[in-house]
Parts: sequence; C-alpha cells; structure tokens
Amino acid sequence: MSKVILEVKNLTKVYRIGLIRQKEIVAVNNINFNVKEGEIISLVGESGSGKTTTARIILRLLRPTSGNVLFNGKDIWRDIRNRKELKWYWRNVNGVFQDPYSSFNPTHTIRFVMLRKFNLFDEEMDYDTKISMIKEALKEVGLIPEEILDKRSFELSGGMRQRVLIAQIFLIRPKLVIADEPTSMIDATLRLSLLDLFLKLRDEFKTSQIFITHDLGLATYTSDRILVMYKGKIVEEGTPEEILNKPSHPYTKKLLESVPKLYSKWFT
Amino acid sequence: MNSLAIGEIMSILDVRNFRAYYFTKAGTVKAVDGVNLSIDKKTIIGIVGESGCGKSTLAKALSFNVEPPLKIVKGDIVIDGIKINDMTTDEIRRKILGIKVALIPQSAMNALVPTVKIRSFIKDVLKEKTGYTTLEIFELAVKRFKELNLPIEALDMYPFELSGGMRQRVLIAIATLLNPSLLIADEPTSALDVSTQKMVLETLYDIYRRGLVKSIIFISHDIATVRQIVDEIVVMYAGKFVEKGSTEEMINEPLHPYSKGLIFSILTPELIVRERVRKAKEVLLKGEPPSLINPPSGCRFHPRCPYAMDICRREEPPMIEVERNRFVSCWLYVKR
Amino acid sequence: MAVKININPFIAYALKRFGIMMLTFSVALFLIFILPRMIPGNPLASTIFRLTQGGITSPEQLKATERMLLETFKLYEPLHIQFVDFISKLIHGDLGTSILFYPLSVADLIALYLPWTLLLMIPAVSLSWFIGNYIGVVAAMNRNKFVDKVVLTIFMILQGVPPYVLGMYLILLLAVYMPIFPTGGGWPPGMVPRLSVEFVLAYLKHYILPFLSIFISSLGGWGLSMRSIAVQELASDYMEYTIRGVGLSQKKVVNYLFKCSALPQIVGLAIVLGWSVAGSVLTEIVFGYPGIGMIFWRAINAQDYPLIQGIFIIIIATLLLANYISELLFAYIDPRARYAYVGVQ
Amino acid sequence: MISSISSTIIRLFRIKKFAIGLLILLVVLFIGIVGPAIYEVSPTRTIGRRYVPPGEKYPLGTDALGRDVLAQFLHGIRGSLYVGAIASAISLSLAIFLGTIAAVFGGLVDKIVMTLSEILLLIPSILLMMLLAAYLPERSLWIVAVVIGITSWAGWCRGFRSRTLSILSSEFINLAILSGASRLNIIIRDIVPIIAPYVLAAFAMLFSYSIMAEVGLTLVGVGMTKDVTLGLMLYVAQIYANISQGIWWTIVPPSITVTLIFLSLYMIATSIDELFSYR
Repeated sequence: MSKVILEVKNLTKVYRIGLIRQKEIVAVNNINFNVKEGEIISLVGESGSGKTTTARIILRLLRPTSGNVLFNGKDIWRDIRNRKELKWYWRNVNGVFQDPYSSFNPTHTIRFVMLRKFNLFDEEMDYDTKISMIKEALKEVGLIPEEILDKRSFELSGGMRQRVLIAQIFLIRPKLVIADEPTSMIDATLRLSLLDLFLKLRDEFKTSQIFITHDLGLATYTSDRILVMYKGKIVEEGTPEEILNKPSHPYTKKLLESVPKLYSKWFT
Repeated sequence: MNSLAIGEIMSILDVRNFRAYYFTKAGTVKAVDGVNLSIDKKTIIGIVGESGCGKSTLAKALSFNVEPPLKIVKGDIVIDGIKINDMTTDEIRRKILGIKVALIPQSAMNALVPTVKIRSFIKDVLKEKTGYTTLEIFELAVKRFKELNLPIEALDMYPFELSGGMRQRVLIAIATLLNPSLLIADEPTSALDVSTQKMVLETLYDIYRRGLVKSIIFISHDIATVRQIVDEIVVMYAGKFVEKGSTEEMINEPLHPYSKGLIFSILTPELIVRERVRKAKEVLLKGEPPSLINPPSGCRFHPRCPYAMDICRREEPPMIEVERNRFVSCWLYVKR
Repeated sequence: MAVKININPFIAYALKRFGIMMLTFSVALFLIFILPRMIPGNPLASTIFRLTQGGITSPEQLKATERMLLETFKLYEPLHIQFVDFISKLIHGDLGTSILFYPLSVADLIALYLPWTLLLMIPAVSLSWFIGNYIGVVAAMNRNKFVDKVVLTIFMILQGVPPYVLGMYLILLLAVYMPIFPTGGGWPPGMVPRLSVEFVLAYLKHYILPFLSIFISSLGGWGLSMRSIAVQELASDYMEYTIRGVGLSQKKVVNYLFKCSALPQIVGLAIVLGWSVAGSVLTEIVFGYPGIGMIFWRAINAQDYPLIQGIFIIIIATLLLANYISELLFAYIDPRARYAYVGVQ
Repeated sequence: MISSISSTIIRLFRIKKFAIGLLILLVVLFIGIVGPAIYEVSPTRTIGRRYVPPGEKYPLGTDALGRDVLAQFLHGIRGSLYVGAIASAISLSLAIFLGTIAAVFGGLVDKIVMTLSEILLLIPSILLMMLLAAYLPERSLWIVAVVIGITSWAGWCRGFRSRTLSILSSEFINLAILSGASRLNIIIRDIVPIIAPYVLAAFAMLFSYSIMAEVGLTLVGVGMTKDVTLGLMLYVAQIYANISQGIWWTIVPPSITVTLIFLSLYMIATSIDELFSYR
C-alpha cells in the first residue's frame, strides 16, 4: 500500500452572509478523506455540493471553519506560516481551474505566466535555464512554445489555454494536483487528450490528483476512487466499478439515473 | 407550393443547399456551408457537433434570427410549404414565429423578461398572434400547464421566482402554446444540473408525445443527452453535415471518422464506455477544428483525419446514402 | 445563536436605509454646525464689520444684528452647549432670523421663496425626464443608425452645457437680440404676486426662459443614460428572445424595454427632484428668478449666516428624503429588487 | 509589452471620438499654457474704458472694470486648468486609495469606507463645497481646488472598489497566489494594469467635473476671490448684469471654453471606457 500524502479531517466550512440578519450556509460539512501517493480521486457533485470549496481549502486559498488538512503530516494552516513554507506547500500542491478564460490575466503573456511559477523554486536559475524548462513543459503538453510564448490568453483557443495551465503543473511537478473542473468548458474531442495529460503526470511523476467535477463519466474514466458529495457531505465513496454497479446512497442512485448515457435510453 | 402532388405529405421543413455566412472584418466566416435538411414526418432530429461547427448559426437561420454580420447566402427555407425567404421580418413575426416554428434558445434560463409576470407575457404574445380574448388565452395557458404538469401558480409569478429548470419548462410551454409544426431547441439544457436537465427533457418529450408539436430539432454538443430523445442524429463539422442516420445506428456504429472520434470520446458513467475509450485510442482526434474563414481544401476534416487519402485533400466528398436513410460524406465510403 | 426575529425583509431594508439617512443627516448637521465655528477669528466681528461697510448704519440696527447673531450662534457658550442649543432649536423648527431680510425669520423666508423654486423645477425636470428617456429608448432601438448618431451627438453636447450657461445664451438670444422675453426676474417690477390673469401671464413670460434652460440642459443626461441602459437591456437574453424568439411587435417591445430600463431612471428622477432646490441656485441667479436660490445667493454675498445655515439644512433634508423615498420606491416597484430582499436563491 | 501598448494607442486613435476630443483638449491646453506668456497684458489691471467692444486695440474688448478680456480669458483658462488638475489629482488619489484598500482588506475597513462614501454621495458634493467655501474668508485657487477635491471622490471610490473586487474574484488571482506571487506583486502586475484605463477615464471625468464645479462655486459667490479663472469671468459678468446689456464678449469665450473642456474630456473618457470594456 502506498503512503498517504494528504489527509482531510473533519473539514467544515460555514459561510456567513448578511450584516444584520446573518444567514449561515454550511458549504462543507465535516468531511474526511485521504489521498495516497500516485492516486487519482474524484470529488463528484452538482452545483452547491461544496466540492469547489473543498478544493480551495486544500489549495490553502480559503481558511476552513474547523477541521484539518494534513499534507505529509503537516497541518497546512497550523504548521505553515512563513512565505518559505508556503512556497514549499504550493510547490508540492498546486491546481488547475475550470474557466480557461478567467484563469488568465488578459494583460499577461504566456511567457510571464510561466515565468511566475519560478517563484516557487528554491534554487536560483538564470533566465535561459528557466526559458528552456518552460519550453520543455509546453512541449510535454503538446504546445509549440515558439508560437505561444509571447501571446496573450485571448489569442489562444480554450483548449490551448487549458494546456498552458497543465504545462505549469508539468513545470513544477507537484506531488498533488487539484483539478477543479479542468475540462468542463472543453469540447469532447479535445477533452480526452487533456485528461490523458493528467494520466501522463501520474505515470511519469507519480503525481496524486484530486478531480473536482460534476461529470460522473469523467470521474469513472480517470479515477481510482470516487467520492460523491451532496450538500456539503461525502455521501458515498468507492471505486468506479462499485459506484456504477452497486451505488448504496439514494443520492448516488438518483444521480446515476439522471445522467444521460450513451448505451441506454430514457424515453421509448 | 411548386411540386406538391396530391397524396404527398407536405414537408414540415425543407432546406436545400443552405449557406449562411458571417461577413466580418477578419473575413467571411462560412459557418453554415451547404446543408440539406428535410423533415416530412413526425420526428425528433438531433444536430450534434462541437463549438464552432456552425450548429448555432443553423439554429439562428432556421428560426429567422438573421442579422448582420450574418447573412443567408444561398438556399431556401421552406416550412409547411411556405417559403420563408421571401417574407418580410414583420410577416415572419406575425405569421411564422410561435405559429409555425417556435424556438427554445440557448439561454432559456434567462429568456423571460424579469419585470413581467408569466401570465401577462403569455397574454401579450398570444393577443398579437391570435384573435383570442384574454379569458380564452388564460384558459389555454392553464390547460397547457396542467397537461405538462406545471404548477398553475407559476402563471402569477415573475420568472426569477422560479427555479432554473422550471423557467425552462415554462418557456417550453409558452413557446408551444399555439401548437407550432416545428420546435427548434438550441442547447436548451446545457446550463443545468443533470437532475434538472432530465426534467426539462421530459417536458420536451411530453410535448412531442402529445402531438403539441409535429417535429423537434434538438441542437446540442452533448450526444449522450441528444440520444435520449431523438430519432435521428445528424453530425455537423466545420459548417457541413458529415453523417446522418438513426440514433441507434449512429451511436453503435458511426461511419465517418469524425463521428467515430466524437462518439468514442464521450465519457458517460458506463463501464463499457471506459473500456471502449481505453481501447479506441487510435480513432481519437488530434488537433483542433479549422477556422471557417479559410477552411481546408477538399474534405474539411482531412487535416485531423487518421485515414486521410490523397483525394480527401483535393476534392470535397459527396453525401452518399450507404444504407436506407443512412448518409455519410466521406471518400472511404464512395465506391469507385 | 441569537433569537431569530422574522421581520418582513422589505421593512428591514426600509429601516436600514432610514438609519443611513439619519446618520447622513447628522453628519451634515454636524458639518453645518462646526464649520462656521472653526473659522479662525470671530465670524461675528467680520460680519458686523461688513455690515457697517455696507448700508446698515443705524446703531440700533447694528445692535439688533449683533444680538441676533449671538442668539443664533451662542458663541459665548461652550461648544457642546452650543450644539445642544442648535439641535433643540432645529427640532422646534426655529432656524433663526435673517440679517439681510431683518426682521423676517429664516423659516418664513424659505416658506416664501421655496414655492417659486418648486414651481420652476418640478415641471422642467419631470418633463425633461419623460422626453429625454423616451428619446433615449428610441435611440437605443435604432442604435448605430443615423437617428441614433444624431441624437447621441446632440445629447452629448447638451450634457456639456451647464443650465446656467444655456440660460445666458437664451437671454442673449431671446431677450437681448430678439427681445421676445424679459431678461430676468419673476414678474415685472412693481407687480405684486396674486392670482389674476394679468399676473399669471406676466409670470409665464418670465418663466419660459429659465424653464427652457433647465429643461433642455437636463435632456442630455436623461437621454444618454437611458440609451445606455436600454442598449444593455436590448442585448440581454430576454429582450433578444422577446424580439426574435417570440416575435413580439415593436410597440410591445418598446413597452417592455421601457419597463425594464426606466426603473433605475425613476430613482434618478426622485433624486433630481430632491436636488431641485440645490440645482436651481445657479439658474435662478442668472435669471434673477425670485426663488430660494436667489435669496441663497444674496445671503452668501451678504454673509447672512443664519439664512445660509437654514437653507443648507432645508436643502439637505429635502435631498435625503427624496433619496430615501426613491430607494424605497425602487425596491418596491422593481420585482427583481423586491425579490432580492427575500434572499432566496 | 511595448508593442501591445502602442497597438492599443493606435486603436484608440482609430476611434474618431477620441481623436477629436484629444485635439480639442490639446488646443485648450496649449492656449492656457502658452497664451498668457505670449499675450503680455495684465488680466487684473484696468487698462481702458469699460465695455470696449472687441476691436483692434483690445482683441476681445474690455470688461466692467475696464480690464482686457483676452488677457483674462487666457489667464482664466490657465487658472481653470490648474483647479481641474489639482482637484482631480486629489479626488482621484483618494478614490483609488480608499477604493482599493476597501476591496483588498474588506471587513471593517470596507464598511467604514463604504459608509463614508455613501454619506458623501448623499450630501451632494457641490453643496458641501458651498458650505465649506461659504465660511472661508479668503479663497485662493488652491483652497477651492482642495475643497472640490476632497468632496468629489465618493462615487469613483465605489467604482474602483467594485472593479478591484471583480478582479480579485477572478481565477487568475488565485493562480497568481498559487505561483507564489506576493501581495504587492499581485497589486502591481495584476490589478494595476487592468484598472489603468479606468483610472484614465476617471481622471478625465473628474478633471472636467472640477472645472465645472469651480465655475459653479464662483458663480454662486463662494468660489475664487483672488485668482483669475473662467468661473470668475462669468461671475464678474453676472454681477454687472452684462448679459441683459448684451455685452457678449465677456460671456461667450469663457462659457464656450468650459463646455469644450467638458466635451473633449467626456469624449476621451467614454472612448477609453468603450475600448477597454469590449475585451
């Protein structure tokens, strides 16, 4: 059994909105799970299930209301305090987001975006080394560096943008990648090749991955384990085969029923 | 119309060699470039394709929503024997929209005016299209809402008081109040969660089953959704139809290399799909769809096609009928 | 968790806005109170000095003025006592006595002049609201066509011409070079306001130019903002569907468009009506129109502090009230906004 | 970077509205800056009879006090531009500073800034200016400009706050954080380049607003008491009832110039806004 690299314990996030009449929204409700080295898991749920909030907390972009996230045994909120430790964390745990449009500042070139990732590196490097590493990473994801380095995001297609985001992951080679709906805005024929890049990451660098998605089909394709989230809770956990063949929770059953399938039909 | 022989069923929709281009500063975007589509029986047709293949432009053109820079370059649209091209915008508005053809737009969620109650919207629309009295209109609306299992109270609400799925179902009910021959649904469910999506599709199918509309053209990028409801699937690529056939045939045995790549790359939560995808790696498509300003010569799919031959680069393949009602436009299937 | 009291969200909103309004009014009152007292030197001395320089020379009058100023400002008391006095007088509606128009009280003066201002501003502003918004919607419906471009250009220029400058030109053109209208004033000198045909006609003759200057110059602002709101609305999914998906007639579409875009403009109208007292000052000065702006100007030039202070309080109070009413009105009439308070997703 | 800036500028100039606006503004600026240096007549000294119509001796005639109107006009433009520049610089800095810190820090800071700006918005700034100015015995160009500046930042402050908030909610900020970028780096490299065009537009609008506000204040009698501005010219013309006497030369030049300044800046501001909001 390979070792656990990320542990999520009793994680809860409550949003308070309103000034006078406060309303509490429990986005994430006491969830527990872990990720092993080289493992790909999926958090599956519809909008409002709390899956994105969970992703933000693990990426240390959002402070949880209670509970802990342990990476390699270190509590990411308690044990990581200074910039150096933060950089170490993000070097090891990084993310790819859904919207390839808002993931780029329109005033930045791809070169700038890629160079920025070197903030996370401890070692000093000269510019040429950095650029050659960037080119290497861009080639890995099937892009031609010379063509895109000096372009801005809006000059690239959605698929290419998403590849640039994945190239950043290839550049820093983290231990864990959180991919929040990385292909939901990408067309079907391009989607698989993007997903294969994630599989390549795992095969080449043993990178663990957490896929955040609403798409049960995508989850069954990529993951070793699927966690179904509903209203802030993890209601079911299992391998793709288990989830598809014998779902136990009523929500999972309902979800499976409402997903349109290719080889069966609702109306006759 | 010209060739309406006795006994022949008048076709619901007839579109021949239809071309609609965008004339932009960057060049002419040939978004729909020579498609044929005719519907002559009760049926639901699904038009599938990926972003930029021209399917939304086709939907726009079929629902007469043609505004510069989009222009119809060639081809007639004939609906219920009426040639639409010759009509003025005003005539189309009065005689066709909602009466012969109804549209469920891509943005169905936000398609109802937020400051007007559902009831008065229905009244305003039907008053103009029919000679009905307000009372008759409301009776019709209530009857239809009951038929489709929609809450009658929704009539007295503002659109934003309804949930997203309910808004779409209400919109479907309103659009089809006058039993149009043809309903065009352009990505009606793409913004919805799966459970809501199913309810909307049920309403759509209900309308069809009860004969409230004769035919539906369902346009979507999501084949798994489309196949739930349609009888026939048309695959569109780079402004052209590349393959057409019955739903089961198309899903189980796509012929065109593009259809294969498209259908084999769909991920649904079915174990066979996962196995199939893992095995069928060789048909997976590489590259991206071409620009429609300068489409590739010959077959527009050839730069991405794993089976591309010489002729594909030079000549455009014809649409041939390989079996009864099974059409494909690919040199691989042309017997020479 | 505290006990949850279920209040009607609309009332909660109304209360919250009322709180903000009162807070703002307090800040304004405090500023009005503190500013004259922060000026280095003794403002009374400087006022009295100016008065002796001006026309009022009789010693009794001077003494009376001095007493009055002391009465109004109570500068000999400590600051907090002054403040309590200021507020308590205000609550009793006592705004002091004017120096310039001695022995008239400030409240009486305002009651005397305010109606003339309202008579000028309310019709001019309301009419330009209707016409400007109507033209704005028409321009939006024809956007990027010739009509739209002409309207845009004219409105843009109109927006750049302040009403008082327009007033000056109107006088030059229609009163001096073509003496159709009088150059200023509210009625011919020597005439006394009363409800007779003769007076009303004479008043109207004086009324037209100031009315026009306000009417025309505010057209541009309404038209431009309405056009941009309406253009945005037209691009919305629902207008798109109403026009092309459903095919509603042009008439109904304009109707819907107005319904969707006029709501924010209604708030604007209420605010501008509240503004009218403040906004008419310059126009009244240019035309010598006998409204509140005119006496305000004279009060400033004569350093009639009680009157200045009184007018400020009135202006700010009307403004805040108008703003408050418009906010509630907006929340009430716009179903979207009304819905937002319920806070359901 | 440089090539993209220049291509943006080229695109800006393609917009006719921008080019015309800039041209008008440059002409006014040129007159205001160079004019007084070339035409060396004192604007404040009586040099002849009163109300001499424009002619050979006095190109724009003389005013009620027998002063040269052209000299006043040239110095007036300069004075008004000064007021505009100072006042808009003050209110713009306040707006940017308060707006962005409210957005970045949120919480209590945000609440305070928002309440403050709401109060300022409810009390119309022109009234506040009058109030401030009415009680100040000596009013120089600087004082008036400062008064205008500190009373007119509220609306723009809210604008900057909401723009910053929308940038902060973008995914690319999260990605910048995940790239280990510091807060300062994010402000400089992510936020500033995006709000820069908005700053320009805000500056243009505030500039013309300040010039108009000065004219209004002076016309009411609570504006400038010392320096010559366009507002002061109109004020003098107003007190001496020049309009009803048909003495147009003291009124037309300053009033047209005020309108032109407003128009040119309005055109510039709207075209900047249009160009950048379409991306």
